[in-house]
Order: sequence, then C-alpha cells, then structure tokens
Amino acid sequence: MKKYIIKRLLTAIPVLLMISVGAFIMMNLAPGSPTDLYVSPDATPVQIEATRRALGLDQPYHIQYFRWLGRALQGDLGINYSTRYPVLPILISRIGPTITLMGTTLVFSYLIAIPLGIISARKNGTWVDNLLTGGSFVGVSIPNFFLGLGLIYIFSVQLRWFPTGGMSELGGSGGFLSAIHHLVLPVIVLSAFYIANMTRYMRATMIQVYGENYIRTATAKGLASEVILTRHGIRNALIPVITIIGTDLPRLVGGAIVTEQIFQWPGLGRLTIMAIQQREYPMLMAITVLSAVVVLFANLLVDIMYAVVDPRIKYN
Amino acid sequence: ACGNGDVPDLEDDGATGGDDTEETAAEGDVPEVEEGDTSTLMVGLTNAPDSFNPFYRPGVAGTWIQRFFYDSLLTMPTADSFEPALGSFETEDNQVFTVTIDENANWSDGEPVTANDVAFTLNTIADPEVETSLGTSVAMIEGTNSSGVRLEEYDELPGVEVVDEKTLTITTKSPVDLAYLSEFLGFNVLIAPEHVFGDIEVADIPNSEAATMPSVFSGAYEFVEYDTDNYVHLEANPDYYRGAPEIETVYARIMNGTAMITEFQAGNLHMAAGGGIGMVPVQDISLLEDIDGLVVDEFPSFNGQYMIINNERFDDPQVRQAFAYALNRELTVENLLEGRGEVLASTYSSASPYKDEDLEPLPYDPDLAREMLEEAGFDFDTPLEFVVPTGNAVREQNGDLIEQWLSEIGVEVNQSNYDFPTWLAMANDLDYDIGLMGWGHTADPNIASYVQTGGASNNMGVEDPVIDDLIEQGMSGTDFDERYPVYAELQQHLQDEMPIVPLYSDSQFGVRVDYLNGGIKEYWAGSLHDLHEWTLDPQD
Amino acid sequence: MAQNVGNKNAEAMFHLVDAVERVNFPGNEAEQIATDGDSYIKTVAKRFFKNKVAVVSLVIFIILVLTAVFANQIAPHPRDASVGRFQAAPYDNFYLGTDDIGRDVLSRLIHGTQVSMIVGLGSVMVYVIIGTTLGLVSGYFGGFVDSVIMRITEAFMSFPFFMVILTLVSLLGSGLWVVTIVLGVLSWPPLCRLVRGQVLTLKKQDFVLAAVATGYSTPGILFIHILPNVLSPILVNATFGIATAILTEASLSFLGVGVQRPRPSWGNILSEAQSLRVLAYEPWRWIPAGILIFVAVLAINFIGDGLRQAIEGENKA
Amino acid sequence: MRWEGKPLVAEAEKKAIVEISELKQYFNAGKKNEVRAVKDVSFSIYEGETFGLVGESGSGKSTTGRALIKLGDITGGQISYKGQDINDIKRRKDLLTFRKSMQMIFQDPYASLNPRLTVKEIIGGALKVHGMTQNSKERTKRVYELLESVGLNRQFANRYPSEFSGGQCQRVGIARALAVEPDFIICDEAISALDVSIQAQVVNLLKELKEQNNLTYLFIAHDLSMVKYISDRIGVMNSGRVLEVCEADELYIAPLHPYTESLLSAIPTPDPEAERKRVRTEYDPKYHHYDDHSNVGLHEIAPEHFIYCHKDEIALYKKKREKLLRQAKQQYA
Amino acid sequence: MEDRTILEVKDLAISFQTFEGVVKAVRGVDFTLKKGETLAIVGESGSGKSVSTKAINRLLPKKNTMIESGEILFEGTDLLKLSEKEMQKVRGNDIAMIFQDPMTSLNPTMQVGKQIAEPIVKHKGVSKEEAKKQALDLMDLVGIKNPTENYKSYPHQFSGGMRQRVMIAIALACEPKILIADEPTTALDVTIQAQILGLMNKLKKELDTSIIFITHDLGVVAQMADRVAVMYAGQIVEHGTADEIFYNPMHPYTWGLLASMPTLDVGQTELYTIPGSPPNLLHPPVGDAFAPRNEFALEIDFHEEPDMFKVSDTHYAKTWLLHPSAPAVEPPEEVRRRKAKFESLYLGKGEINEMGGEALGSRS
Ligand SMILES: Nc1ncnc2c1ncn2[C@@H]1O[C@H](COP(=O)(O)OP(=O)(O)OP(=O)(O)O)[C@@H](O)[C@H]1O
Ligand SMILES: Nc1ncnc2c1ncn2[C@@H]1O[C@H](COP(=O)(O)OP(=O)(O)OP(=O)(O)O)[C@@H](O)[C@H]1O
Ligand SMILES: [Mg+2]
Ligand SMILES: [Mg+2]
Ligand code: NI
Repeated sequence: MKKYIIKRLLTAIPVLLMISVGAFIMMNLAPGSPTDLYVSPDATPVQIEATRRALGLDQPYHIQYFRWLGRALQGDLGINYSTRYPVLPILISRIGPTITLMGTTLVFSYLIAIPLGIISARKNGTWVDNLLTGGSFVGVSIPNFFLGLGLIYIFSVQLRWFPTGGMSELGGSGGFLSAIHHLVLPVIVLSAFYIANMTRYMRATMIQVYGENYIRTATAKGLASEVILTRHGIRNALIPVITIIGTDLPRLVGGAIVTEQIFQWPGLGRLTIMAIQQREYPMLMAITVLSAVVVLFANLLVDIMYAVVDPRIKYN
Repeated sequence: ACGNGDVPDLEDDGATGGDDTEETAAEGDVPEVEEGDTSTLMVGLTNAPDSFNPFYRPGVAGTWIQRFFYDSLLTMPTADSFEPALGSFETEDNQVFTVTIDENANWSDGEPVTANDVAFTLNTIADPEVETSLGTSVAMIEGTNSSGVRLEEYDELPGVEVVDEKTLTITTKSPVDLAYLSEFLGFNVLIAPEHVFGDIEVADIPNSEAATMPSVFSGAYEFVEYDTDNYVHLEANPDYYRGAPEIETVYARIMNGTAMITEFQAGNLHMAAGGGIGMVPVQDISLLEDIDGLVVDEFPSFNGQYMIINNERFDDPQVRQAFAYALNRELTVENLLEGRGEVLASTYSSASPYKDEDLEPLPYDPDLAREMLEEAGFDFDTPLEFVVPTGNAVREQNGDLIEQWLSEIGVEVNQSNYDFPTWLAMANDLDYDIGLMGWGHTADPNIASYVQTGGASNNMGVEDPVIDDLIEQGMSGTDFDERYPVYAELQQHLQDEMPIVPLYSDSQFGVRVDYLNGGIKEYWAGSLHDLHEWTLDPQD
Repeated sequence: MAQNVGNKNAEAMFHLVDAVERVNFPGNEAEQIATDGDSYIKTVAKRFFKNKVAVVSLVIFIILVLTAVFANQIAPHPRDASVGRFQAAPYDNFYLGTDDIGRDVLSRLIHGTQVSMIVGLGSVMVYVIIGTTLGLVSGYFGGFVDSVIMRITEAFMSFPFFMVILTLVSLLGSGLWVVTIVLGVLSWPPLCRLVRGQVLTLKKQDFVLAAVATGYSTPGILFIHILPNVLSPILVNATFGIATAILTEASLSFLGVGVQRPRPSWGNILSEAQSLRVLAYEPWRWIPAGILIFVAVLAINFIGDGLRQAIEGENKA
Repeated sequence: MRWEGKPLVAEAEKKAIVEISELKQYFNAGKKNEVRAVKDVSFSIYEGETFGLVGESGSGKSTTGRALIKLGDITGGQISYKGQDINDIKRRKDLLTFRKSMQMIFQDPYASLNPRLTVKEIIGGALKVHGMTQNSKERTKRVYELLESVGLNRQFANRYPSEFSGGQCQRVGIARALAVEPDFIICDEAISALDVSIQAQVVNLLKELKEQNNLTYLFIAHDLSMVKYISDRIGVMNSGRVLEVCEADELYIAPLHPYTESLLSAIPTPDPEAERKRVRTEYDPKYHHYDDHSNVGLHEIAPEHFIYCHKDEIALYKKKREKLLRQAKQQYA
Repeated sequence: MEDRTILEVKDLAISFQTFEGVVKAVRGVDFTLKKGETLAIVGESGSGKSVSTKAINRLLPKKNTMIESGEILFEGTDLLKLSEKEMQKVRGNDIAMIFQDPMTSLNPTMQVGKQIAEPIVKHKGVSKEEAKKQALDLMDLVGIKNPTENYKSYPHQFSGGMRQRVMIAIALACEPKILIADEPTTALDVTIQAQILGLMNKLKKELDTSIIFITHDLGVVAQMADRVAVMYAGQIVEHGTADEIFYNPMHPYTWGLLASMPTLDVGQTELYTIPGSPPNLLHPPVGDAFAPRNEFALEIDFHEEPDMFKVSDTHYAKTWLLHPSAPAVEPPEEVRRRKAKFESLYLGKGEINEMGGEALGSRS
C-alpha cells in the first residue's frame, strides 16, 4: 500500500508538470501584456521595460517558466503583479474561507443526500421516490447564480433575514453565530446541486445494489430489511459513491467561483476571478496548480478509500 | 500629463476590473464596530488598492490610500487652490521655485522630514532605472526629458538643489504656471523617506518591503495591514505635524457597488471613497438617497467618456464630425445617467475652470450626419470595427446605443468587447475603427498626452499641428488668464476637427453618514486635505 | 371457436393437424419469434415516448429550438434596438418591460435562446467528435497509444474545469464561438473515458471478434461494428452535455465573460440582477431569464434521463 | 459400430488441414498477472472431419481456437493451416484469403451478432469484405439464399438480432460464417447457451451443412455427450494441455487418461437407473505433474490414440486400453 | 400413508409489468412437495421455473410483480398472506434457497464466515460466538477446507465451486425444511457439478430436507429427483416420479426433451428436434402453448387448453393426447426405447396405469 501511494505520487509529478506547462502556455496565449495594466498610460518604453524587468517578464518564455518552476519548488510562488505581495500567503488566507464554505456544503449535502437517496431507492416507484427524483432534477438544473439571486432577493432584500454577502459582519455581535448567519444562503445555494447530485447517484447505486444477487441471498436468509440495508446494501453502495465524493472533493478549492462571486465570499473562487481580470498570472498559476494538486490528491484518496471499503481491491 | 494623478481615472475601472458587477469586494475579519463608536471610520472602496509604493502608483485606489499615510508638499482643497502641507512653494520668475519644508514635519519614527527627502523623492522618480508612474510630475524639472526621465548626462537632477535641511530649489526647463507645478509636483508627488528607501537599489524598490508594507509615515495615519482585496487597516499617527487625527482607526473596505448599498443600509459604512474607486453605479445612486441619515452630494467630475476614432483611417474631419451628429448624447445623459452628468463639448467638463462655457456640444442630427457622410463619400458598405472595453456598465450600454444610432444613419458596425488590457493593446496598434475610452483629467488643462502628436495616450493617431501648437502655447502660459484663451481655442478646434467624439461626463458623488464631519469634497482628489480634522459624532 | 368451449369431447377436434392446416391457426407462423419484433431504435423510441415527463420535456426543447431559429419572427421588437422607455416596468407591448437602454426584455430573451442552443448543441458537437474519436482509438488500440491518451485525459480532468474555461474565455476574448469551442474542447475527457470503457468491453465481445475473423479492416471494425454500439451512451452523455453547456455559458455570461454584447444571452440578462436596483426593484428583468435557463436545463436533463431509461430499459411501471 | 478403432477417414485420405504443435499462449507475459492459458497443445485436424475439443472451464479451449483463427499473436509453438504457418500471414491480401477460408461460430448467440446491424448487414458485410458479390442486389439475393440454407425465412433479413430467439441467432451466426464459403469452421461452444430443444436443431443443421459444403469443424464444448455425438475425433484439455486425443467412440469406451475418466464419470445422463448405479472417479491433478519434463508429451498409445504422458507410461496405457476394449466387447456382445 | 405434504402450491399465476406490456410468466401452476423428497422442475429457459419458486419465498421484485391468483401453503399457512415480518421468519429458517450464480450471490464486501453465521444469529437467536462455531461446523460439513482460516476470506478469494458450497452452507444454516435450489450447478464444470450434487444428496439424506431442484439439464434431474415437474410456457405440463417421466413420458414436449438429447451410447444418427421456439409470454397463444411446435398437435390444441390428465396416482400430463378421443401417435424412437425400459422395470411389478401405456404404444 505504501509503495502504491508512493508510486501514485510519483506518477502525479509528470501530470502536474504538464498542467503547469499548459497553464503557462494558456496565459501567454492571451493578447495584451499584464504590464499594460500596471504602467500608467503615459509611461515611457524605458519605464515599461523597468516594470517588465521587475516582474521578470522581459525573459524568454521558457526561462520564465523554468524560473517559476525553480522557485515554486522552493515554495516561492511569485508575487502579485500589482501589489507585489507574495502569492502564497494570499492564497493561504483564501483557502480557509473556501474550505469553510465548501466543507460545510459538502458535509451538509452528504448528510442530507445519502439518506434521501436511500429512501428514494427503497421507495422506488412510489410518490416519495418521484418527488425526490423530481426534486433532484430541479436541484441539478437550477443555475446556482439564479438561485443565489433569488434567495438574496427574498431573504436579504425583502425579508432581511440574512446578509447579502460577505463572511462576517461589522457591528454584529457573535463571531461564530455571525459566521453561521453568513453561511446560510451560500451553503443553501451550493448544496442544491450537491444534494441533488448525490441523491440521484445514491439512489441509482442503491437500486443497482438492490438488484444484485447477494441482496437476494440476504433476503432469502430471512434478514430484516433494515439489516439488509445497513449490512449488505450501504457498504456496497458506498463503493461507487466514493467516486462522486472523489469528484466533489476538488471542488473544496475551486467549486464555488460563481457563488463566491454572488455572495462576495472572500475565498479562492473570487481570488480566481480577480486574478483573471487583473491578469495576475503568478496567482493564476498558483491556483491552477493548487487545484490540480487537490484533484490528484482526491483521486489518490478515492483509490485508497476503495481499498478500505472493498476487500476485492488490493494495491501492491 | 493626465491620468496618473489622484483624479479618478475611469479607465481604472476597466483596468482593475472594477465596476459594479465585477468588482472585488470582500469582508473579512474586520474588527467589529459598535454602534455609535466614534473612533473608527469605515470607508467603502470598490477598487482594490494596487500599490503602497510612493514612487509607483498606477492605480487611483492605491494613491488615495497612500494619502492617508504619505503627505505631499501641498494639498489641494479645490481645483484651483493650494495649501501648504509638508512644504510651500515660492517663485519669482516661474522657473526657479523655492520649497520650504514645514518646521514641524517629521516621520513617524521621529526623523524630521527634510529637503533631502524631497530631493531624494524627485531624483528617484526621475531615475531611468526606477519603476514609476509619476514621470509627468517631474517632467518639467531641468535635467529630465519630456517623459520625466533624467537625461543620461546627469547623475542627479540639476534642477533640484538642496539649500539647507528644510529648503530646496526646483528649477524648471522653462517658465511654468505655478498652479501647474503645484498640482503636478506639489500635490501629486508624495514625499518618501530617504532613510528608508535610500539604501535600496532603485530597481528593487517596488518589490521591497518598504514599498509593499510601509512602516514610516508622514501622513495623518499609519499603515497597519492590507488584507488583500479585503481591507486596509490604518491607525492614527499621534505625532502628525498638523495635529493628531480625531478618528483613531480607519478601515478602508473593498466591496462591490451592491454590497456598498447594503452595507450603508446596514449602517456598516460611514462613507464611500467616491471618485472612480468608491462609488455605486449612477443608476443606483437613488437607492442611497433613500437611506435615512445618509448625505449624498453630487459634484461634476473631471472624468470624460469618449468615442475615439482611428484618425489614420478616418482622416476627413467631416466624417468624424458626422459621427458626432449621429450620437444622441443628450439622451445618454438624461436616460442612462438619469441626468447625473453632462454632455461634453470637448475634453473639459464643468469641473474644470478651463471649460469654455460658450462652446455648445454639437446637437443630435442624424439627417445631417448622413448627409455629411454621403457628401464625404463615406463607404457605407464596410462595417466599422467598434471596440468597447468591458468593465463599465454605463459605457457598455452606451456602446450599444451608439451601435444603434450609427446603424440608423446607415453605418453598420461590428461591436466587440475586450477587457481593458486587450483593448489598450489594440488601441496602441490602431487596430480598430472606432472605440470607447474614458479619461480622467487633472485640474490642470494640459491634455498633451491624449491629442498631441505622439502623446502617450494618443491611441487615435491624431497628428494635428494646430493642436500641437496650441498645447505648447498652453503649457508655456504662466497663469490662468494667459492660458485660458489658448485652451478655449483648443476646445473650438477640437470640435471642428473632432479627432475624438466627446460623449459625457458623469457626476461624482460624496456619500457619507450625516454624523461624519469630513468626507468627499467637490474636488475629489483633494478630499483628504483635512483628514486629521474629520470627526464622527452621532447625535444620539 | 366459441362454440367449442366447454365441448371438449367434440370428436372432430381430435385429429392430428398437418402442415397445411396449421397455417390457419393463430400464433403459428412457421417460425415464431421470441421477442416482440421491433428494431432497437423503435424499441427505445417506444419506451421513450411512454415517459410522459420526457415527452413534455422534448416538446419544450423543440419549442426552444424553434424559438431560436425563428427568433426574428417571434420577437415583438428588434433585438438590440432601443425602442422603448428606459428601464420601464412592463407596459403596452413590452410584456417584460425594458432594460437600461430601452430594449425590449422579452425580445432579448427570445433571442437569447439562440445563444443557449448554439452553445449547447455546438460545444457538444465539438466534444462528442473529439471524445468519441480519442475514446475509440484509445480503447481499441490500447497499449502505448492508450496510455498517452489516458495521461492527457487525466491532465485535462485535473484542471479545474470551470476555472480554466473562465480563464481561457477571458484571455482569448469572449464571444459566442469562443465560448462554444472552448467548452467543446475542454469537455471531452469524461466522454472519452466513457467511450474507451465501452470499447474495452465491446472489443472483447464475440461480434467484434467475428468481424475480425471475417476480415474487416480496422477502420471497418471501429466504425461499422463498434461505433454504432457506443452511440447510445454517447447520446445520453451528449444530452446531459447540452444541459451542462447551457448552464456553463450562462454562468460565464453572468460573470461577464460569456457571449459578446450587445448579443443577449440568458446569462448576461440575468447578470444585470447583480445590480441591487435591478435585483430588488425590477424583477421582471431577471426572473424570466433565470426561469428560462432553469426550464431549458431541466427539460434537457429530463430528456437525457428519459433516453437513458429507454436505452437501459429501466422499468417505469 | 466403430469402437474397434477403425479410422473414420480412410487412411489414405487422411490429410491434415490444421496442424498445431506445442502451442503456447500466455497473457500479460512477464507481468505479475501472467496467465498461461495454453501451455502445450498439439493436435491435427483432418480434412473433412469434426474434431471435438472438451475440457473444463478455463482449460484453454477457446484460447486455442482463437489462436488458430489468428485473433492474436501466439506466444510459442506453431500452427499451420493447409500447410502454411499462419504466423507468416502478414499481408492484407493473404490475411483476407485466410479469413475467407476459416470461420468461427461463437458461444453466445446474441453477443456474437452486432446488435445494431440488421441480419442483412451482418451477413452481407462478410460478402462485401471479401468482394464475393458485385452489387447490393446480388448481395441481397445471396443473403436470402444463405438464410434459407440455415432454415430461416428470408423476411428475417431486415430484422435486428434482438428480434430473434437464441437458436435463430445462432443460425444467423452460422449463415454469416458460411457466407464466405469457408473450408474450416471453429464452433466455440456454439450450442452451449441454447436450450436442449434448440440445441438439437442447431446440431442437426451443422451436420447437414458439413455434408453439403464439405466442411471441417473444430467443435469446442464442455458438454461431452454433444461433442461425442457430433465429433469424429476428440481432444481432451486440462489446464492448458491436451491430455488425450482419440476417436470419439473409442474415447467413451476406452478413456485412458485419468482426467478423461473422471470427466466421463461426472457427466450426468438422463437416465435415473444409470444414475443410481453410477460410480464417480475423482481426478488427481498430480497425474500431469512430472518432475522431469524431458520425455513428457503426447504419445501415440494406439493408432490415432494419443495420451499426454511420460514415455515410461506408454506401456501402462497400452495395457489399460486393451483391458477396456475387452470389457466393452463383452458388454456389447 | 401419512400425509407428508409440506408445501402445496395451488393455481399460482404471476405476471410482470414491463415496458413492452404484461408478461404472463406463470400461468396456473399446481404442485406439492413432500417431506424429504426432491422435486425437480425442468423446462426451457423462460418457462417460469425461477419465478414460481421465488414466489414461494416471496423474493420477486415488489415493484412490477403481480400475483394474479393462487395459494402457497407451507405447512397449511398461505405464505402469500403473511406479513413481511412473518415472512422473514420463514425465509432462511423454514425455506432456504441456493441460486444459480455463485459468483454474484455472495456479498463481496463481507467475510464468507459472517455470511454463513448471519442467518444463525437471526433465526436461532444464539450468540455471535455460538453462531460462529456453528458456521465453522457448516463449512466443514459442506467440504470447505480449513474452516477457521477461510472464515475470514472474502468471496472473491474463492473459486466458483467453493462459493457454491458457501451458498449451500448458508442455506443449510438453520436446517430448513425446504431447500430450493435454482440451477445450483449450471455455472459450474461437470466435475465440480458432480461434487456439489453429491454433497446435496448426502445432506438431504442426513437432514431429511425437502428439495425443490430447478434445472434444465435432464441428466442432473435423473441424478437428483424423486419426482419431476416439466414446465412449458408458464405451466406445468407433466409431472410424475422420476422413473415415470424418464421412462414413460406422456407429454409430447417431454418426448421432445428426452429425444433431442444425445446419449453417450454409441450409434445415433440424427437427433430428434422440436421445431420452432417457445412462445412469447407477452401474448401467450390460445389453447395449448406447445401446439405450434408440436408434431402431434391436434386441432383442439389450437383452440383449447388441455386438461391435466391422470396417468397414474403420481403421474399427470397436460395434453389432449391422453383424451380418450385422441388418435394414437407414435413417439420418437428414443422415447419408445425408454418406454421399453419402463416396461422392463415396472410392468412386471404391476405398478403402471395400463391405459396410458396402451393408448400410446398401440400404433407401432
Ligand atoms: N485476454 C486474456 N487475458 C488474460 N487471461 C485470459 C485472456 N483470455 C483468456 N484468459 C485466461 O486463460 C485461461 C483459458 O481461457 P479459455 O477461454 O481459453 O478457456 P476455455 O477452456 O475456453 O474455458 P470456457 O469453457 O470457460 O470457455 C482462463 O484462465 C482465462 O481466464
Ligand atoms: N422481474 C421480472 N420482470 C419482468 N419479467 C420477468 C421478471 N422475472 C422474470 N420475468 C419473466 O418471466 C419469465 C419466466 O422467467 P423465469 O426466470 O421463471 O424463467 P426460468 O424458467 O427460470 O428460465 P431460466 O432457465 O432461463 O432460468 C421470463 O419470460 C422472464 O423474462
Ligand atoms: Mg471458452
Ligand atoms: Mg431461472
Ligand atoms: Ni375456433
């Protein structure tokens, strides 16, 4: 197992390199130079050159890339073009809020969706199932920005129950309560999709598992249906569900761009948008690589989880 | 000469992606403020400050924040008046200016502010190696080229001479208007501490800690922390030479226009930074006016929006004028801006004392426009490439209207939208037919960089000897009365030749709670001149 | 026949039936077949049309497509022209009011359908072509080709999808076709994996071996024998892909990097609601757009699910 | 009765159409999950005969069949078809000739027909690939003929495989194989998936077609009674090796290899009386574990009767054979 | 004779709702099962063997199954009327099942030992340790070597034959009164099949269990069955003792089945065939479902379903050929050969219904 993990980590390296090269190329494809943003319109070529030099943009692309790579390996992800602040601390300060938001969302969603999916599967064909299935279709189809705006319209603008955005409140009283207060709407908006998606998936796998022969065997043993569900059903249904968790995990960092934008959540999503708008390429590179690392890590985690849950899988 | 100062530069919206819909705002761990707390001022910004480097201030928001902790030699309470701050100016011949530094002025670490600091600041700005955005502020000094870069033959600017600890002289290349020097050098340049920056290689200054996290200040406040895109935390400088500020703490919080409205509603903000960096879109101003206890002042601004024309492709003034007749600019102001702005006749808005009040904008006359085009043999078959930069909602909407108006006179246009850097790159290459652009002007009427041949922001390919000549004349005038007629003539000439079509200038607003004594002034860039005297005193 | 019931002893009935006579009896062709004699497509269609929700969704989708095609004829006002009052609530024949510069919101919504349909169908076409080809090649040839393609797929899937699209679109300059192509070019990896997986099982199936043994060339095997068998999962995937693409385009437009103004798209109409004034006081300007996106995506998802059910034969009793 | 060992095809005409010697087929060779599906298989098939191949699941029967029809590269050994080493068939033209001459019928009647093609396309495709018909009209005509020759109605031509029963599908599969007019057909469990009532239909058809078209069959199955019924000679496989090859009738009367014996004793027969009396023998796989492999191989115990054994065991087997034949004679007498 | 009937299925009819329509899978099935006997059910694929037996344990999917009619009396109680809870007490305890596919019938994520112990805990109410002990004994009983080690194994570590032994162990865990084995050896090789069948016979004798054995392999039937029921198109068309069915079949379908199998005997020329293929149960034909394929079909077969004719006390067949008015027909050669054997086995002992034998044999 250890060997396997090490092997996987090693194979992740070329993928990461590929991604960083891809991201680098992508950014340099764009017309216009980032310096256009930072030098004043009447700067002289000499001054523009000075800025380019200070930002390292005067070097040929491959040198720029290798310089970036060399520094990145030492933990230096470069500086923000405009403020000249190092990228890493900013990135780190934004991870917290995003993980808070997405972590809450995912946990909340799974806690709701997994039982819902199971209920839906057990009641397959009844009105409960139809309602839940229909509901989950609504959930995956409703654009989150529309839902977000709608909730803001109703709960913030009209009813004034919740703030329109932000992560904490000025003039409020409790830190934790205030955070919860701010979390409610964005978490609802984000959860709509995750709950719906997971419910659908859980339902499908549960139905599939219930069609398996070993469930028939368990029934024929005379086990009670709850026992069949918990002992034979859920564990086997969880195996495919791990895949979904695996695809959801990376969204811990990058999944909430639009929602963070609507609710002005000071997380990575908004940082991304800003980095794009302001052409903060080092920041973008860092975010891209970070996201890729998370994806690869999540994949690895999923594979390990498979091995834990499924005795048929052994990595040697 | 413009666009780098403290004047709200509309382009900055585009540049930092900073309009209402895309702006970057966030609330974070800003300490909570109790109701009725008079020691903390909450200021709303819609643009994030980009730099705390006194030599390099590409963005308006950064400059505005820097004024909290770096003083300039002069302040500018109104567009045409100056008051001494760190220093005062005197001249006899309009060429040699004596600068006297305030006796009490000192840095927050106890060091006095000296003539050496001023000389160091000016020399650094003029250094060819330095990254700076202030070239135009020193371009009048003896020993610099027209962009404000020190000529090669000198190691130090010959035009800057330290006389004693608190006195220095500045010699200009030719006589200039004191007001011009006062604004550009006296007001725009923030004096940097030599004992902090002096040891750093000029090329390394922008990335240095001294520039990104300043620690020695001459202003009313001290910089504490910048939480990127979230807030800037400032604390009062108790030893401020003009008197310790009344308000102890300032948070400049970055948020989008919508959040600003709701934060005002919630009582979480005391004022908006105003200008182009702290304002809700004009169309939403009425929402602020509806909030109890909020004062909303409307002032004319120096900003202007223009339809720029590729003068190389459209070298016939009749064609360009026809474009102006085709646009219903009155409608834009009345409906899009809800009357909160004015139609521009040329580049000067009513905020500027140099505006020729007698010059009327060309009227909306599509029939005439069409006739003129036909007469000029305009090619109606080739669609015009019309580029609109993204980031300013009103401008984009105006772009759609312009497309419609042009098509009504039979001119087809292909509108495309690019973010500002891309658009700027295209404009620099003259890779367009017509486009929209916003300029923020200074109180000084010099517009050389926009319309002079070879001007840095002359993205239209304007080469008009008359304009060049008038601009030279205007620059060499040494007082208002001497310069005014020159600029009046320039305005008339611009209308006749129409190298750009001036569209509108939208008002700027001062928004504050009614218990804030202080806040945004009519001359926005100088609003912070009495910062140390601002108070919060809630009636209840 | 009726007279024979209950008359089991009718002697006449007890004679052996010869071949000639047999033909006259019901249910007795020379070869009676075991199943219901419908082609695959007919069966799927039949099942699909039994699913009411899916059929209603299909009708909605067709209406949307027709709306997109005939937008000019349907819309009461021109798309980009400022023809009404500025920022007006619904009045006269401006059924959904006007926007900031006096354009008819309803007409813009109707034209916005085009964007969603073009992006939805266009990007799906792009990614189906890429994903299917790569998946076929990767799955069928295996070995080195397969591992190269799979590494690339992995790298693509490791990119944060929406972020990359956002970046690319804003860097390459937004626009209908840029969005369509970027979406298409980035969306293929899951389909590629799907196709590859299918091919991996299909190529071991006897009918493919039979084709090899018959002497078909490799392209012949890929396109005549394998491709038709992966079409159904591709179709289902593509349907869901349309829904995703429409949502993604709307999100991009919402963030201001989608299609170019003045062209309306549901997303950029909705993005106007980021202004508090529009959000709070002019709901007619954004709620219809949101509902349209929702209905379109929901309908397409239902179609996709209906197709999936019909293809997999999931019981809908 | 032919159990006396009388050759089916007269000695003089015995001409091998297929010769397999020491065939080896390893999957994932060299890797951890290496599977030695076929370790040592040698036998020949004579022109015009039906050669049955039996053995338990996983013993390598299908692998042998697939190697023979060149569905993959073999690991070792040699296969020659009509005197030519099939490994040497490289050029597309030669390959097509080979493919035209050898065909295969598969186990799963549904899986072996492309579910998305009509019967006409399936059968016509084969004709088209080999350019056996000039135009589509001719092709259709030929498809009709083929369908009728396997006992199917020509109306079925435009239907999809899913519309047929298993037996009918199997007939379509046979028609496809016959379309290219092959000389040699491999039937890999061609009837295993069918119901008893349908199996008989297909087997009879295969027999009939063989006579009409002068075919040679390799008939792979695990159902011994059916194999015996259809085959002239039979090979018994176990874990990648052919253990015994001999004429069909003799195999049942004189099974020499212990594995064959146990296999035969395990087959239930539809006869309660016989079942009550049945004695089963267990097979101990030690029988083909030899420490010294040098003299181990297929040895001819009697004419046309081969056993996989050590050279030293030949005498033993010879004796055993004689004894069994004697007993049988007594029983039938 | 004491009534040893343990299970009685009466007029069972089951349909399924499908996309294509209603499939009438079982169309009126009656049979009884006595203590300690093995009833084999044979018949073509899709003839309703599994459905009828799954119905006994109520294992059919609730979603689309419709029990149209019938009673399933287990020791006098109608299982179809029990609540789900009550049914759970019957399943595994009184009536256990073994399924065809040993590869998928075990939970892949649970240790095999636990899977065997599960029903013991449930039905016998013993402690976990005790259940484990009993499970180990069972594993030993069904011939799994090293029970203690293999207790912790997962199904994927077992071969097909071993898994089927585990299935048998599970089924036998609570010493059920009835064991339903649905094609328990179809997926296995003949040699392993022989072992499993041997094992089942041994256990049956030891435990006096009644077995319903489903298969379509007549050889297996001959080996296992005391009595045989032949199903065709959702109905039992003939049932009797094993010898009666194998040596004195009355239904033309049974004839076909027996005649179309090659035997290991030498010298067969051509196999007897039943033409055509089974009917589509979406639209079951009028009259006798077998008529279209029946060489000996009478006209009435196409109009009316035949009655169940009694051949002997234990032997019934559902064919008009047994009607007194029916013409005499000559069964296929193989069947005649079998009948000859029947005569040699029984005729002397006088245990046969003369009429049936005569009526059918007279034409030759
Ligand atoms: N492509 C392959 N990769 C790896 N192993 C394989 C492959 N094909 C076959 N095998 C393995 O080779 C062995 C022999 O398989 P083969 O199919 O030849 O057996 P068989 O005698 O035909 O069995 P059956 O009666 O089940 O069809 C089996 O263990 C099988 O798992
Ligand atoms: N859950 C179900 N839904 C719909 N139809 C079903 C279902 N279960 C069985 N059937 C149908 O009922 C009929 C009888 O099936 P059954 O499984 O009893 O056949 P069988 O005699 O056991 O055949 P086999 O020998 O293939 O196992 C078949 O036509 C089958 O398609
Ligand atoms: Mg095989
Ligand atoms: Mg069955
Ligand atoms: Ni009738």
